[in-house]
Parts: sequence; C-alpha cells; structure tokens
Amino acid sequence: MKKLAGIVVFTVGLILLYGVSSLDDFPSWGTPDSPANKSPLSQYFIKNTIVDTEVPNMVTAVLADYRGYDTMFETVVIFVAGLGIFAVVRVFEHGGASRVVTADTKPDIIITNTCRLLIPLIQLFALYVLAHGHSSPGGGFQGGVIMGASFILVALAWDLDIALKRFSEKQAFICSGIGILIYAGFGLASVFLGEEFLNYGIIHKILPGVDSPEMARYYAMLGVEIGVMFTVTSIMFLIYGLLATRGKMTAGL
Amino acid sequence: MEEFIQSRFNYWIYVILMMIGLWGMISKNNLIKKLIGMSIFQTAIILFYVSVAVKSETANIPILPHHGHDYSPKIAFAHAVSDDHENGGHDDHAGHQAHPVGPKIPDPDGYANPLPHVLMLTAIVVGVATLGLALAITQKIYREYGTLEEDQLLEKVRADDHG
Amino acid sequence: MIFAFDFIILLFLIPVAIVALQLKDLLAAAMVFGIYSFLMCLLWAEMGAVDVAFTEAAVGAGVSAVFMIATIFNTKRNSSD
Amino acid sequence: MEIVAATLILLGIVFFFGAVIGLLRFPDFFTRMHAAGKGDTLSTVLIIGGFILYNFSQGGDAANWNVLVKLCFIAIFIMLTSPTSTHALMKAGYESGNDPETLDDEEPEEKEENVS
Repeated sequence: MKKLAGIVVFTVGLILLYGVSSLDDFPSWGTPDSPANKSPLSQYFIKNTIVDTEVPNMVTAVLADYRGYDTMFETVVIFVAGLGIFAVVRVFEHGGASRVVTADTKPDIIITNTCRLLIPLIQLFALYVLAHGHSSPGGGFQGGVIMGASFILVALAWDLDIALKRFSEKQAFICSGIGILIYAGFGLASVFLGEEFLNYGIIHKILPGVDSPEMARYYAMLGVEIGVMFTVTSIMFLIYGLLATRGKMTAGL
Repeated sequence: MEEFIQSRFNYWIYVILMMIGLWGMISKNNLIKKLIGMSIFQTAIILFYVSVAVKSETANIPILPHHGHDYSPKIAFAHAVSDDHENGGHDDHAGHQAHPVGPKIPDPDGYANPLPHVLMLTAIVVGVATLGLALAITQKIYREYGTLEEDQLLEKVRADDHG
Repeated sequence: MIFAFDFIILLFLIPVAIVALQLKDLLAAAMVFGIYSFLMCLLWAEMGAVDVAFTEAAVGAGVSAVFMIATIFNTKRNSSD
Repeated sequence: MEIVAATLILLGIVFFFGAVIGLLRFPDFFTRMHAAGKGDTLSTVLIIGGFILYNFSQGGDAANWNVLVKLCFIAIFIMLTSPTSTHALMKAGYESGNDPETLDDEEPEEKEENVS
C-alpha cells in the first residue's frame, strides 16, 4: 500500500511539475497579464466596487454582494456541518453524574483572572473586525471565529458548564439559525421591494436615512455579515463543545 | 535561470505540498494523520489560487485608499461598461489619494486580483467546518471500535460482517 | 510579492508539512500543523491576500488546532506511523 | 532615535536567541518552559519597543499615532498573555506527572548546567 502510494504520488507529482514548469502557456508567478488577472470579471470588480457599493475593501464587497448566493450557502454549509456533528456525536445521558470539583480540576486563579480581563477585549475586537470589515481586512467569518474562540477560551479556562451557562446549547442552535435567517431576510426584503434575490440596492427605500442604492448596499452588507457572524460564532462553539466532551456537553476538556 | 525559478517556484512548492498531503492521505494508517494530510492538500490548493492572484511587485492589497475618496459614480459607471483601453489615461493617478482633479478609476493592474481571495476565504471557513465533522466521525469510530488505525479497523469491520 | 520572503517561507513549509505527517505523537503533530498554518498565514499576507491571511490566522492556526486537540484528548494520543 | 530603536531590536533578537538555545539545551520540561516564557516575553516587548521608537522618529501625523497605539496594545497584551500561557503549560505539565529534574537525578558532571 505504501509503495503503491509512493508510486502514484511520485507520478502525479512529476506530471504536475512538468505542467507548471515547462508548458509555455502556463502564466508565470506575478504577471498582471495572466488569464486569471486579465479576465473581465476581476477587472470589473477592481474598477467598480467602490462606485457600486462604497466599500473600499474589494474582498468584502465581492464576498457579500456580488457573490451573495455563494456566501449564503457557505453559511448554510457551516450550519449543516454543526447539525451533522450534533447528529453524529451527541449522546443524551439522563441523570448523569455532575462533575466533581477537586483540587486538580478547580480552575486556576491566575488563568481565570487573566481571562476575565481578556475575554471582553477579545469580544470587542471581534465586533471591531466585523464592523470595520468594510475598510480593512475582516468581516463576518473572521469576527465570528474570534467570537467563538472567546467562548472556547471561557470553556478552557473554567470549564464547559460555565461557558454553557453563558451560551447554552439551545441558544447556540437558535443563534445559528437566526444568522441564516438574517442573511436570507435581506435577500427576501429585496425580493419584496421588487428586485432580484440578494440584490440589496433597492433596500434604500425602507432604510431610514439612506437615500442612495450604494449606501443601501453598504449597510445591507453589514447586516449580512452580522448574520454570518451569528452562525459562525455559535457553530464554532458547538463544535468545540461536542468534540471536547464526546457529545455529552458537560464537564469536558 | 533566476527569472525562471522566480516565475515557477510557487507552483513547484504547491505541487510538492499537494503531493505530501496526498501521500499522507493514502499511506498513513491513523485517521487523524489522514485528516492532517487532507488539510495540507487543501492549503496547497489554496496556495495555488492565491499565487495565481498575485500581480507584479508594485501591486497593492485589494483595499482602496478611501480617506475622503473622490471616485465619481456617474463617470466611472460610464467607463465601466466601455472597454478598459479608453480610461488608460487615468491609470497614472489611480491609487494616489487626495488627488484633486477628475474622477478616479482604480487601476486594475495596481491591485491584487480579489476574486481568488474571496473564493479561498470561504473555502478556509468551510474547510474547518468539514474538518470538525470529520473529527466527529473519527470520535464516533473510536467509540465504536476502540481504535483509530486503519488496518485494525478493517479487521474489526470484517470480523463483524462475518460473525 | 517580495520574492525573497516568499522563497524562505515556501522552503520552510515543506519540512514542516513532512514533520506534521511523520510524528508519532498526535498531539505534537497537531501543534506542528498549527505552525504550518501560521506559515501559510504569513505567506498569504506576503502575497497580498490579507483577508485570507486573517481568516487563516483565526481559523487554521487557532480553532482547527483546538478541534484536533479536543479529538486527540478523547481518543488515543499515539499513532502507529 | 533610530539608533536606539535599532539597538532595542538587536537586543530583542539576542534575547530571542538565548531563549531558543535554552529551549534546545535545558534538561527537562520546566526549565525549557522557563527559558521560552521569559525570553519570549522580554524579547518580543523589546522588539515592539524598537518599532515604537522607530515609528516615533518618523514624525507624528495621524497615521503614525494610530500605528503607535496599536503597537502599545500589542506589547501590553503580550506582557499579559505570555506569562499566563507559560503558567498554564507549567501547571498542565505538573499535573500530568512530569516531574522536574532535581539535583539527585543529575549525573555529577552536569551539575553546573542545572545551577545556571
């Protein structure tokens, strides 16, 4: 098996190396003239995101507006992954023994106090990443992962029960559903106002204080990213909880 | 020669990393090792996409300078539908903020290609979700069979089928 | 977009990937995989993909290493190869 | 100002080098973590201090002040988190039965390495 794997890998590697190094029409690294960089689509994105959406960060604009369908179903994929992990590993124990706190398992005072100081700052930073994602790197996915990591930090520093008291399993699933509903809601709102699904420009008719389609896209993107953040936060926390406790959702790592 | 290495090096490493990941996925016995191999394979493909998106050394990250921007919507939209040869004259002062004259259109050669970045950004997040699912299935397998080694697992599965 | 930096990080990546696959201690392998993710993050920041680099720093090096360690904690720590 | 900044960065690299040597050469888990934790924190803070001074010497318009405040925050967080994580690792190592090496365990000729 190992020998066969070696032969297969070596052959495929040689073919690919030949392909990337000696074929003439394979563009070299860093040429602006390669087909991928000269394609009308990417040129359109670079030239027009700022006038279409008022968002300086092209990646956010393309992610949440031009490719809105894609991102919506990526969010659904994350939600379904959470549901799948729940279905695979979750076990329900009736009247299970609660965790015995001994000297070894008691949370350490230095770690908990540092976490007390840091976790609000981490969550604030996650919100900053979310809200400032329009003009600097960041956005819903990154902010959601950082927020989820802050809950994981609570679970690591104290234990999972304390974290579940703040953000229970049921709340987490509800939040992840709410995230997708927020996302789809922005799409449906634009449908009801007479545009295509996820074509946010029309929302300026109902948003107070917004009078141009561009600014409507700007704010709708923020809303969509908030939806993404809800889903990613709760699913990351759930995955950690389920994996660290073999699906028991109590005590844990 | 130096030119040749510089223009191909990223792609060589991408092939080598992808093959390391593939080899790990095929030949390693442990299921978690297989998952690490899968992740290496995945990052190698992301490396390929990001390498494709790189432009020359002077190209910027795909975030426009935006302090009090003067990208004019109307004129830029008229240019957007026309061919890019017509607005070549604006290229020289694209990217410099606080340039007072005229509407600016970002120079397409001055910024890295944002499209592969978007695709790969979502690929990473979905990748961690699928990794979590795979790890959950690994835990379930361990709970069922008590081992993570592929050969022992196959023996136990075959014994279960026959017995 | 700076080739020297690119070259060094890419050269580091291959041994790190091989070590992550060859270590018999799975906990150490997960940590080395975290190092691999950080190198990838540096590489992407260098190539101008700052959003991808940020995502990788949060996801690949932070959360996925935690998931792997949680799984290894609940299963076996040693691997046969 | 720039010379001071360069000196700080170089000093940081020297301390980093010491931390790496300690990590490789010390005999057991606890002394290794000691070297890594101490050297890492000090050298990172020194290097960031060098960056701050260099940034300061480049003049003080709004963008530079922005960077300066961010660097200060990074230094503060590293000074907070790095010793805490070292402490957590030490505690975990102690609880998982990783006994520190004492003088009794040492061969006689390696004694001076342990004292330092």
